[in-house]
Amino acid sequence: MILFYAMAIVLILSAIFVVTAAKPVYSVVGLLAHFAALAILYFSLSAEFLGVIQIIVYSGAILMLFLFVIALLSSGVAAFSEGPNRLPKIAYPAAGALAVLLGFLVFAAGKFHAAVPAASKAAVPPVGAANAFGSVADFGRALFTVDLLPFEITAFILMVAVIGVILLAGDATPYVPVRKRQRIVDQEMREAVIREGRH
Amino acid sequence: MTHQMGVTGSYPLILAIWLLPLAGAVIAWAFGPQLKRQAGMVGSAAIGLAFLATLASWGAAMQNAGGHLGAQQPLGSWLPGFDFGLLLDPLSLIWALIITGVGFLIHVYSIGYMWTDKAIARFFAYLNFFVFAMLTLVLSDNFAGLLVGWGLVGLASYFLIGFWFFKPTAVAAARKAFVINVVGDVGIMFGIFLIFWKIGSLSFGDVFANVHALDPWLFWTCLFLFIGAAAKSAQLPLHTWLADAMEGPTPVSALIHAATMVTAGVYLVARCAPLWSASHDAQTLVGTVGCLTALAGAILGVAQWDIKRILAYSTMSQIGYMIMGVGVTAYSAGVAHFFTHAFFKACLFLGSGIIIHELHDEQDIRLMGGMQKRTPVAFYAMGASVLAISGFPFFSGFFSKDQVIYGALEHGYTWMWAVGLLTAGITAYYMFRLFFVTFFGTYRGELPPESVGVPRQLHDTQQEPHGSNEHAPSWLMAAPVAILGVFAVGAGWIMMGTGSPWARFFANSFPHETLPAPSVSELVTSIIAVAMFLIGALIAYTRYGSSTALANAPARLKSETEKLPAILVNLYYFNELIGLLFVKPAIAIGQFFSRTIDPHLIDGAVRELVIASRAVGTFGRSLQTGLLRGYALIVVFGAAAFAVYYALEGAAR
Amino acid sequence: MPHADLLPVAIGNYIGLSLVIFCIGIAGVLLRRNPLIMLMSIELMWNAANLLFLAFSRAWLNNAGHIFAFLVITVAAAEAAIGLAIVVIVFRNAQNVDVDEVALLKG
Amino acid sequence: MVLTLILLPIIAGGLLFLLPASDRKFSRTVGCIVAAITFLLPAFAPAGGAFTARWLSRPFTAAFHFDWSGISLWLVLLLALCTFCAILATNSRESRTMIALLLLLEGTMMGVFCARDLLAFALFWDLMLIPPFFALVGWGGHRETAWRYLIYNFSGGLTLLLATAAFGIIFGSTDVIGGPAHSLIGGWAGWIFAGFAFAFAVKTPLFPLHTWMPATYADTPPAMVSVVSAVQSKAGLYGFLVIGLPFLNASMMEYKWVFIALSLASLLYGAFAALTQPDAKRVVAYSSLSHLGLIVLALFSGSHVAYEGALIYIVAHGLFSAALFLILGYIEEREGTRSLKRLGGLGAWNPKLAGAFTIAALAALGLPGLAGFAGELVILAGVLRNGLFWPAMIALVPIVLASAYMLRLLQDIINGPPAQDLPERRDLTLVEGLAVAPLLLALVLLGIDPHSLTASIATFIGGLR
Amino acid sequence: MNAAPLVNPFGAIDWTAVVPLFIVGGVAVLVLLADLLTRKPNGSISTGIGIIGLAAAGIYAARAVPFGTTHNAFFGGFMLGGFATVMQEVIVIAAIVSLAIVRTNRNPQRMGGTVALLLWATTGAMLMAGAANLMTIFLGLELLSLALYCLCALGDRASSRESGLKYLILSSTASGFLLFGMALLFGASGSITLGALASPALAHDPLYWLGAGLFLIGIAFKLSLMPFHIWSPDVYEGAPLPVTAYMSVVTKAGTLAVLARFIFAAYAGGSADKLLLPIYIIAAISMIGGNAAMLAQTDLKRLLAYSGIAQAAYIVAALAGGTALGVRYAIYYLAAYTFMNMGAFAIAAVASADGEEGTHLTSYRGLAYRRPWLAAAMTFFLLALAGFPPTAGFLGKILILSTNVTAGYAWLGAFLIAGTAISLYAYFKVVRAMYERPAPSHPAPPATAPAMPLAYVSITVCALLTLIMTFYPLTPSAVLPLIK
Repeated sequence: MILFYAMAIVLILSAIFVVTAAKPVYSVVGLLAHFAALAILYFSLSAEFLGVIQIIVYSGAILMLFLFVIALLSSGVAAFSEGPNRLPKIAYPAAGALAVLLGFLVFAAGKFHAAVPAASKAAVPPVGAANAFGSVADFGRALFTVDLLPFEITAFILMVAVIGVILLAGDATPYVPVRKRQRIVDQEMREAVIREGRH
Repeated sequence: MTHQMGVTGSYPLILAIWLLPLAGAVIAWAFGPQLKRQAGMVGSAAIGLAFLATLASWGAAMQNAGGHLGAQQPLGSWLPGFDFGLLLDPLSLIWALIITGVGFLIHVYSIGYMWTDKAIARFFAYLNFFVFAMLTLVLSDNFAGLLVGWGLVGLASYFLIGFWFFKPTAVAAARKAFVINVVGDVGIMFGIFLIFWKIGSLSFGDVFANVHALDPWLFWTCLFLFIGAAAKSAQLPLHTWLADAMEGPTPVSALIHAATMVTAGVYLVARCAPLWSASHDAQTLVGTVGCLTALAGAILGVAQWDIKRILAYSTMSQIGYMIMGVGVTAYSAGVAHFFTHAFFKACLFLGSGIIIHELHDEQDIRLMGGMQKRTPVAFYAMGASVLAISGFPFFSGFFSKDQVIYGALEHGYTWMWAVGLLTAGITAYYMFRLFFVTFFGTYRGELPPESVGVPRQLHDTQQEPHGSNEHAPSWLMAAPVAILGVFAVGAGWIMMGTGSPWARFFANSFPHETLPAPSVSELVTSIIAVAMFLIGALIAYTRYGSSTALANAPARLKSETEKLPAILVNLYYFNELIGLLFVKPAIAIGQFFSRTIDPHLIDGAVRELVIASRAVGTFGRSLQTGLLRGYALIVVFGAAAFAVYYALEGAAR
Repeated sequence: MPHADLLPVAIGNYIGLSLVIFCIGIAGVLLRRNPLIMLMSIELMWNAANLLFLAFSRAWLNNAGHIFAFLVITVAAAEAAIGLAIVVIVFRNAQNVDVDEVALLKG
Repeated sequence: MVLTLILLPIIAGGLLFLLPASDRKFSRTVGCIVAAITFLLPAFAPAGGAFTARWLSRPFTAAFHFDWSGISLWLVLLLALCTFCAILATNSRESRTMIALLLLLEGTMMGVFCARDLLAFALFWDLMLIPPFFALVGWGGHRETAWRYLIYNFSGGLTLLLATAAFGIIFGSTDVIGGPAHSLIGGWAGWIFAGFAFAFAVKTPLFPLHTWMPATYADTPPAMVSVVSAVQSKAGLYGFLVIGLPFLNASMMEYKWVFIALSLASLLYGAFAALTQPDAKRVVAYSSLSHLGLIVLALFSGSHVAYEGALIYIVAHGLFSAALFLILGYIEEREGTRSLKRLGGLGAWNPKLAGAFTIAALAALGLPGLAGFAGELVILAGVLRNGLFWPAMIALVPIVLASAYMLRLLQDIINGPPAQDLPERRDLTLVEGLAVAPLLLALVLLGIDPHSLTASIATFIGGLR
Repeated sequence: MNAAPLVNPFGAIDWTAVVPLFIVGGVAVLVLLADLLTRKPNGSISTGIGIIGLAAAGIYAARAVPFGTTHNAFFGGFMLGGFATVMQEVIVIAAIVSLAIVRTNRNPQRMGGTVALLLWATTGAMLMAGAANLMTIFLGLELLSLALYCLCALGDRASSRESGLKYLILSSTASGFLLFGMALLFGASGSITLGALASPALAHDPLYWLGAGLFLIGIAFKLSLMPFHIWSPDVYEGAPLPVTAYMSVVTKAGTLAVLARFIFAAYAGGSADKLLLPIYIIAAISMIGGNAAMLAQTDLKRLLAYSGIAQAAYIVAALAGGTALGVRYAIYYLAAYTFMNMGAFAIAAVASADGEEGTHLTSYRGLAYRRPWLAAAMTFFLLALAGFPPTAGFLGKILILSTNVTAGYAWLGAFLIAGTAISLYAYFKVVRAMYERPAPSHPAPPATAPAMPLAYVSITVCALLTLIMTFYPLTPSAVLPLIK
């Protein structure tokens, strides 16, 4: 219980840190903390396998990927800084929408206690046993029987990721700087409008 | 009496009467370019043959088999209730005789009158077509057919008034005549609808046998029918077109706007005698209108200078008499006046046509004078006709007019009797005025028009356009005038006395009433009428005919022109009133509709819809800022809305 | 509630926690202009869902939630790879790594 | 056989596009032959021959069911005749395209008038909008007008679609036109009626949905507009007649005062507006609004006599408006203007043109002896006979106005002194004359004897009760 | 369930059900191999193999499961029979046409990978068509989406990458909602099968409502119903033309299958009318808004994006009420939409000048005079989209309207009518541009016609089918026996 609340605080604070960090590298660090705390919560929910996966895949692989990209983009001539804010006022409506969203979600979720019927407590295998709920064996059996098809599909997904990234990375044509390009487009649009005769 | 119309069975000769003029019209129209002047012969021949056929049908029209009067020829049906047919009974016979007989004379006259006009074939096509239409009107045995004829004569009149269609005044006059006549058509139409609604049939026989089925709409039926009659017969307040109609060639004025078409209203009321006899209100209405028209027309006749317009107002006035006669149910008197009027008025018009011809299309009597020597035929014929119309004893008009005036008294309308007598005096005055100014004195045509009071512009527009100075054989025009003059003198003799041929002729046609003898006898009426005639003629003589008057005629005419009361010069402001009440509002409404409501209100509303849709589109476009966060924000907004709905709905369960 | 005793705390806490994290993730997507941080915020959102899956899985004693979370992680990895690749090709030569600079397409 | 009527013009029209655009003679010959066939077929076999093919069995029964017997026959004949005349009168730079469009229009409208199934009816209803649209876009680029025409009418087509769907669901079948009458009642009937009525009212048009019409009639090339105004505008009235009366009679009678009021508004509105238009074609356009309002009045009067009059007037109006627009087309082609202020005195040099114009205009103003009069008279007699005193009374006013605006049109163009600044042109050629002659002849014949028309509708009316 | 006995685990798996998926996925690998093995990269080989593979999968799918029988594979994770097969066919056809209109000579060296990605995307969409539990739904959706992110970003132009980025971020966010919703649904029902959602007890559970709401946000996003449509115009414009064409149909088809299943589950559980009301409302908004937004567009792809928004909303309207006939007509309209939309895109592909995607409306000006048949076909497709007869769009609208009337959603029908009226203007804007004579001062773009025989075949087939479907309504029961 204390664990949950502690982790909850960590999770929220780290999430806020991720979102508010000045530099992406800090965000990655925040995210790392977030994932670690999550993994701990997963363990407490008797999802040992998922906890491990969370650390390995998320923290180990995905976050590394982020770091690589940060390094890639900030290296060389390009300065890693932000340009002019074109939606400076977005914070207010965004905050409003978020408040509404969160408020009503929590409001509805708050009614949940009384709503869900109690399930049977029978046949609960002991936590920690080899065959127990959330164990690798339990997980694996489900993955290769009931949920075999989703598992197979992940193969395609990963293949898409691989081939897609290869193709994308192989694309060497430079991206024309936005503002310069913008002028050209604006010019074209104006001409088009004139030709159209304003309809 | 029973109201069965026509002896059952068919009488094909009516078809000949009816269709011969149409054939003439078609031939003249189709072969106009080839026929040229021969079209006049063809047209006259067609009418002449029709006249002969009418004469030959006399017996059939007079036959009376068990209450069925006249001869009948069915024609076919549109749908139940709309059955067509022709009927020749005494009433239609008398009209058909005038139409074809007087029509024939006018046709012959026209050959001479239109001799030099390039479009003479077209003229005869129209003229024959008119006769056909008029015969349709009077020969029809039902209201629908009558209405067809009613419309067609209006059309023919329109064509003939606008015959010189390059004259803007003629075009305008034609349009005016047609539109006012359509007002009348619509009135008749509505009367017909009422009849059809209440009786379910339109044939005269069925309707007159069930007059009481029309209650309580009987008066309204009569009223609507009379609107048609008033428009066609130029009764107040629908009279304004008649004077303008003088823009047409003079024979047209004689045939259509004097002898026949304008008397269609008289025919209608006479034909619907069973309706009028059953409705006292309708009698009062029609009698009053006729009486007032007679007076108003006569007064206007006093103030005119155009020879044809004087005759036009005279026609209006005389038709007022006829309408008054038939209106007060003195049917045979009204018809009698139609009969005599056809002769003397046609004669007057044709005579004036000779003068106009002689003077190369001059119509203003102030610019005439001394025509006695130049056009002797016209002088004598018109002289006889003037006497006839003024009610000189034993000329035709004397008999018929007295019958009408006395008829009003007989049916209890004393004031109409008085007004009728007064009008008789005025008639004598203006007719003799015309006569003296035109024929006596010296010719004033060489004087500058201003010196006799003729405004220059007016003068230029009022001429009839003829081509060259080439003249037709003079007998072509003289003979018809002379014949008509003879009839103008003698046509009334058949009406002399109580058991006259005229009375016997209509013995079975009209509802009979036994009336108490009025306080003033017929003889006294006649004497008063003659006195009125003498007074009127005397005043005219002292003003225009005496040697002192003739001596300084131009100056007199000029000063008189200037002194004419404005209300008479402007024809009681009727044209202005109609313009103000109907024409201008209609145009204003039309412009308001098409310039304001259509583009701004209705299209405006639709355009607002289009603009609104476009605004939605543009709004959507403005949301597409291209900025990723903006898009995300919109998605989140949507999500928030969803969350609100689902949270509330879910929590409510 | 199902198996309240199996959970360290009441299930509502998990729901609330994940909702908060989820919304923080949304806020990140909305407010940050750095595409990398946006991607990370999306990861936050997905992980919030994952947490919920696992909590419910435990509550219902149904390991379908585990499988689901596992697949989500897999997909997230693929998505991150592709996302980062696209970010790289978009911003490789750009002055600023900033999504506000990317607005060729609009209207 | 009935398919010939629909498909032959469509196929022929499509094939004409294969010809070079400069072609004139061949396409006109083909067009005339096709139109003549479509006229002669029903003329010589008035009993018709039904064609049926299954279409839908769910959610309601629908079939491709076509037939030309009954009332359809008259509209089919009118359409074929008007198309024939319009094709004969076509003589512009792009004759080939115009004739092809005319044939397409004919085929699609044949579909509307021959359809015995509501769905097929709706299908062709939308389809017939396209040829005029292209005619508007292609000739002089009257974009705004083209849009307005399309948007208004297509909106009508859509509500027609919705109503058809609802009708099919409620009734179980849409294969009903010409079948036994069965008046829908209940909550849906009103909505279904509203859908149909909106479509028909736009098409007719009825005030206040008419604003597409003056511009469309003014801007569409004369050959096309003669068919559009003469026949296409009748589609709505035909719809009221064959769909409204037998199947939605209850609703029609329920809302009859709304439509009577609207029809009277149309009558007066069109007449007043026509009085002041400076453009000759617009005068005729507004007069159409007025005239067609009369037919709507007849259809909602509930009087069988008025229905008979309505059919007479439908055909009559088709004939004289086709003739008027063709003749105005000739005049515009000759003088290059339609302005009543500029035109004048044509009668002096073009007597044949003037004669034809006069007959057509007189028919339009309801001259006794011509077909328009027969329609007017019978309609109003029927309307009053059903006790609608004031509507009949008010409907008389436009008749007077009609004479005023029609004479204005006629006289301003053919009478008066010849306009000095306009060229003198030749009179009607033989072909041009032949193009209007059948219309005028039919006007006269129907005016004298509309009995065959009333006989055919009498059987239809007999089936109503 | 956790203690499910391990008796013959593969018995209930039934591989035959997913053979079409694996054919498509496998052919993608084949394409990569072929691309690798050919010395000089040639796009035609890749597209050729892809089309053949898709056709094979399509034919197999049609023959595998007798129509009308519900075929349950992978423990309720994947369902065949019913509309799933038809949806798969639609997806396959759309994919084939998309491949047919690929300009193969543009980027030959990347063609193999592109085709493979497109095939995998198709796999994902086909999976969605049959997906019957939340997991397969999610995976199908993500497989489709991930491949599409790449495909979008793979275009030649700068805007392609931008579109890829926007699509990725927004779609992932939406997936977050979807996922969260799924988690809540799982929490409410204790199961990830859609069938479990049909329990009436759930109707009283706020968690279920919340989950359904968030789930539907994700669905609405993929269907691009307003206001969740915001991504699609930009992405459609930026993506390469064949990909846009593909997205416009396949994404919608797959998502609609999911939505249909969800709607059926919801109606089985009761109180679905209220549950789904927001979807119907945003469908109504989309009908008006999507069509109105078309008015302001000058780019054909953007215009068709908005058109797709409205068209998808029409199909949702057909599903409203959850009647069996409604699904039937939704499928009918989807098929019709596929043909008309793919036809329009195919024409855009053919008409655009070489090297530049001429999708701006100005480049269509005077097309009727340069390529009359192409313009005529385009007119036909646009008329079909507007619902003009004699096209499948017309009949489809009738059927949807009648469904609405039957199901008590006549107000949706009214919106449909209003939206269609607006759309007419927009579609005819294109038509008008094509039939306007080009201004002499503005020379027509060079009419280079690269050899794209397959595209022409596609146009012809689409046009014919759009026409024929008017007269012979192709319902699944009518078509599938023909293939067998």
